[in-house]
Amino acid sequence: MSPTIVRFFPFLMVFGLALSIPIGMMVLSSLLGPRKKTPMKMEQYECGVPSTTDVHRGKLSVKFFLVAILFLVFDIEVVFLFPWAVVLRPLGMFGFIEMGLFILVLVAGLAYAWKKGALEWE
Amino acid sequence: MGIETLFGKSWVTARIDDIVNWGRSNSPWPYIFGTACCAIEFMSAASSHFDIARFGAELIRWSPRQADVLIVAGTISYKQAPVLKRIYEQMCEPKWVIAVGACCCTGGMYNNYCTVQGVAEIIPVSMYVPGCPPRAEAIFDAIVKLQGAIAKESVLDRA
Amino acid sequence: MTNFYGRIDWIFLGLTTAKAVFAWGLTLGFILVNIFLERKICALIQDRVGPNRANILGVRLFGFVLNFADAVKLLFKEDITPSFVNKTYYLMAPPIIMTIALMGMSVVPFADDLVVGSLVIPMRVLDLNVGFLFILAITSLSVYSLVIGGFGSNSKYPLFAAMRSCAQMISYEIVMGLSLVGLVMVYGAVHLQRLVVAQGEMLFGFIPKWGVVVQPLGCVLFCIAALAELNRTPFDLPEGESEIIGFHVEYSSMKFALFFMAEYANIFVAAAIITTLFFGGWQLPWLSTETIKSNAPVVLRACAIVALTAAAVAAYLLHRLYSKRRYQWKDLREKEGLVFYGVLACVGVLSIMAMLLPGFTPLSPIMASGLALLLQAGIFIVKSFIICFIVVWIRWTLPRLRYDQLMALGWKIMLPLGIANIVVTGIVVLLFP
Amino acid sequence: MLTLVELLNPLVGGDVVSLEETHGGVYAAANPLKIVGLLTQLRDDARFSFDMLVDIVGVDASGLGGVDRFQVVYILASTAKNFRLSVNVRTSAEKPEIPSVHAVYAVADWLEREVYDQFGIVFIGHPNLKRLLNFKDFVGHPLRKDFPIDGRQKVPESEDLHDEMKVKLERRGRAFSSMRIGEYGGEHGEGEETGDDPFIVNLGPAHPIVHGILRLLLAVEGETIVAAVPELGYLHRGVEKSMESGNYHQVIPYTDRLNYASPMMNNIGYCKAVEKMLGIEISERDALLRVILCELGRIMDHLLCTGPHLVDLGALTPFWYLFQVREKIYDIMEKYSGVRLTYSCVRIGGFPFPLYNGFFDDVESVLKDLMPAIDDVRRLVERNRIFYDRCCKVGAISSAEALRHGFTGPCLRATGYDYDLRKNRPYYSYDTFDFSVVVGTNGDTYDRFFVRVYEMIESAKIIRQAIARYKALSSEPAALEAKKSKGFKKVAPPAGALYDSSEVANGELGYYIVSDGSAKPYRIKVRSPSLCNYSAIESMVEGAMIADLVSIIGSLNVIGGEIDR
Repeated sequence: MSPTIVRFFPFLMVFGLALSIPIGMMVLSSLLGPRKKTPMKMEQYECGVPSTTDVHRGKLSVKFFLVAILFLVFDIEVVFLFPWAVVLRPLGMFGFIEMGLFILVLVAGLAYAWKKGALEWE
Repeated sequence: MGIETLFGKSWVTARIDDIVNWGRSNSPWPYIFGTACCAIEFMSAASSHFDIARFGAELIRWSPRQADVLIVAGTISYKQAPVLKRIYEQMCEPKWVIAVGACCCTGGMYNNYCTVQGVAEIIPVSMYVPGCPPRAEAIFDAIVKLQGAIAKESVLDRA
Repeated sequence: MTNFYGRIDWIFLGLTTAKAVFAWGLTLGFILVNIFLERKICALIQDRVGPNRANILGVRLFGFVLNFADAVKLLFKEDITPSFVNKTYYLMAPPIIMTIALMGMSVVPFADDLVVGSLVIPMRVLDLNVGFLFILAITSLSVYSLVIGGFGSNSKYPLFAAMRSCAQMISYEIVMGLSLVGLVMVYGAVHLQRLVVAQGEMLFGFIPKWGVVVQPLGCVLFCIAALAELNRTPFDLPEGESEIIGFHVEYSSMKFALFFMAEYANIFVAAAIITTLFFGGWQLPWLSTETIKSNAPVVLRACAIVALTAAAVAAYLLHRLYSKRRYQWKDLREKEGLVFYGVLACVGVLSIMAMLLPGFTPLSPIMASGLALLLQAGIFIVKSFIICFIVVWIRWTLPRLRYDQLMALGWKIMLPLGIANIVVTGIVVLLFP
Repeated sequence: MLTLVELLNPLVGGDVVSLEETHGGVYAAANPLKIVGLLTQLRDDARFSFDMLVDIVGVDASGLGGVDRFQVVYILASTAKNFRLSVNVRTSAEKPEIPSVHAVYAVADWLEREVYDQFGIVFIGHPNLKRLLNFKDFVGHPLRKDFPIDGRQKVPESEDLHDEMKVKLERRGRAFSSMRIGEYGGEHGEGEETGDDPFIVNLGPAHPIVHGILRLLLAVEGETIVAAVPELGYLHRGVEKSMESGNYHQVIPYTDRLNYASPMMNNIGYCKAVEKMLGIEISERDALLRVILCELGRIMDHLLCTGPHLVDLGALTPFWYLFQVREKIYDIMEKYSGVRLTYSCVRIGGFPFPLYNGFFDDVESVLKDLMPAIDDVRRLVERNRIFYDRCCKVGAISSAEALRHGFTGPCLRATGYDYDLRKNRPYYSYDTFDFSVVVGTNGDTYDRFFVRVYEMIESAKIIRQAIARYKALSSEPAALEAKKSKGFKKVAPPAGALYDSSEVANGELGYYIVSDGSAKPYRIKVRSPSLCNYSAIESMVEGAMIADLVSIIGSLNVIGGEIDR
């Protein structure tokens, strides 16, 4: 076995165990209990009225792409911040000012997005 | 049909029945199909004064897939009937129906062109609660009686 | 610290499994506790009695037994997979969220390392040196479950919920990350155990250097973001019952139960993480592991006295409760008190024995370590429990936010605050090293 | 100042055919073809300024004699001048057609649809003349006298409402694809591109916020509602048809179940109308008792509105606090009438039973409990930022718009318009009580909520005063005026028609009663405040978010029994 696998073996084992618990529950419940399929039971629930238009017709936007892109930008910022935060003290003021510039750029980005109305959800 | 019915009519099935029925009778999650005055009395039943939570029925599910007991509280008009039918059909087994109130049981005082004369026309009813509207205690009585009825069921019945 | 990573060490794997059983047993147990809390606290707040009928041979445990009834019922409920769903996604969603809850709990240290001879056993299931980042990574996965479940259901209300939850959870993910940067700056570590050890130090000699003390704003931001990630009121939009009924509308039986359980498991996991990061984890304030070990007899006696007093108070309260009862059920429930009194009597006897033990025999180092372990795990559970309590309390107090308000809170208030927190923390850390 | 009759006299011979004043009300007959012009004139002429259409009543007059079979009565109110006027037009059985007045009064849209549904009278020019209460494929018109009361018709499936939605979306320049499930292959939207069609989602009737009786088909974009199509009638119980089958006293139980949140106010409103028709003056003691019951009912109703409104917003706990007070009122009423909810405890001419000993003490204790409950709830929500954000500027409506939609009661007063029948058209000497009319400023959900909260406090004030006056009356126990008269079955008002209204918790509850002189009511039309308040729902929710819809419906206090009857 390659050393990487060995190294992560405990993790994989724990993950496998963790996955087996819910899957085991689902399998158990699918074996137990009564079964009675009726055509109406197999229809979508929409407040007791037959669902007439298709789910995938029409637009359901929550400005989703904007949110996703903003998320990417800022989440990556967070990722960059963590290593810096660990070595904040050794790096000292120099590191702080460097990172301050980085944060400043991102804050400017946030301000821009805000101004442009990317943060309006009305 | 689940594997719990494999044992047929035997001692094992009887013990499984005990456990399953204990679970089912103690946690009857209701779906409230409340339309009229009886729904207000159902609110009373849920209020602090009476507290339906005591019977394990506080967790009102608004999705029929997760509910066990369909509580039909209030007048059902012919316009409403297909909706009720659909909700009932979409509930997962095992399911029970409590018809609360005179209108729901028999049409009550609305013996006219638009009111269903008893929901039994549309869906099977397990418990009838008379009254216009029935008191909260009467609703509890129906729940307790239903629990008793559930305790007498067998997993074979619903296979 | 002993490094186990060279080869597959079966003792190590066995220990890992044992710890996993403990940590997950705790998580699963806390699902029951949290549901019980939810029911009882709401009953308390709303002047109600709460569930009190379900019983096993008359024992009701104040309604706790109802959880088992629910579990049995859900297990034996018809399990449908509607024909209109996208089966892969639909079936994938429930296990994901539960697995994530369990994995999240796997890196949280629940006690100080146990030293047995030359062997150092870390008291967490997985000893990751980036535990911190692992938590952020694994919790951010739970959005997949909601989105896949909602989208795969091919039904309108779940689709709504999926969209809502996706936007909500990724937005608060950022705040969650940002609020922790300050913490890392202060302690200079991302290793959870080292974070907790660092929190055992004292500020000015008498204030425990807990995360909440050095990072109050970070703590508040993290807790709010955690609530949002948990989808709890006031952020319960994905399952806002009165609006869109929830992302799990089309799920029944155990599949629904897994969502339901995962919600409560996640509350505990979040509480454990908040405890670890901001409330000193397993640290007893002013009592380090060394102090406990060197004064083991005193600590043991003190614990025994506390347990004895608690048992006595509990017995008195129970007595008052039962003597007030006016109704006669004429069934086994009448005898319920005996069970409680029995348990309390056992606790009393055990604590008296514990009190007398140091008189007969000196405590060995292993026993002292064990005592420290028990005490620390206990305090960890108590801290987590209190946070669970608060989370449940909030639910019965606050209304729900609207979608746009939720996003505005995340992006326009909490994100700038999080950044400001980092800058201020950086300055303070550098100026006052 | 000239009276209404004097003002209207010049119009007689023109649009107005005749004019009479009976039972203290002004009743005019008009030419059906000129009704639009007449109503426009009455609305716009500053001398009349009839700014509100209270109700449109259809009557099948085939049993009353006369040439034309159908009557349609427009009941108008001038809130500024405090006038009331009923305009009666007739139309023949062969060609029952009347021009639509929906352009004059917005509320006429639904009211005309109801008349069309129940009587088959066609309103020419109505944009959407569909059935309102009965289902689409219903055959016949139930309130016609020749329709059998048990003419039941089954309905196989709920209507899809696509026709209305299509029109609405097209009016906004949006496309509506009525593509049904399974009409195109695959799960992932193969088939033609849809562009930016809004998402169609159905809300109700089996949905927690719509109380089981309303249905809305929504077109949404993200969370924002582009268009909404409401559908009513899921609780249509044929009350008005059933009312015609009994005698006047047998109507009382039906009134209980109109607004089941505050039944006694409906009882009292009905009895008041019949008494007015009979010319009966009830004793002062009974009047005071009715005031007490009315205000108790108002408290009950507002408790039931505010609590569930908060539940809909996600704040679950206040409901339980408020319901405890309601439970106490139940107890009192149960002691008095023997029933917890549907009391029927009022009779034409008085009351059926004497008060029990200690009634006033019980009422006083309820009032004592009310204030802490209200305070608890106010502490939880009044300065709660989330509640404020969820409610403020949500579902706001201006006074003018509210009047066009026939808003009354708390919903109208929340817009800042001071109109309360208890003050403006006092009955039971309400004008002598010291209480203030609570008004809001913005007409939004927040105002509607707090108008209700503060009205409870005002009601408590009125009850205290009424109790003091009642006790100051002679010490003998309450007399049974109605029983003494032994007139239970002989109630037979003189032939004619009358509209009488009272201020109930939701607004103006009116009864239009037509009598043919027999002991059975010929026609009773209930003017339901909820229907008119709900009629503005489309314009209120469009542009709002789904979460706002929850808040709006909760604050309008839509009672199904009253809307659908």
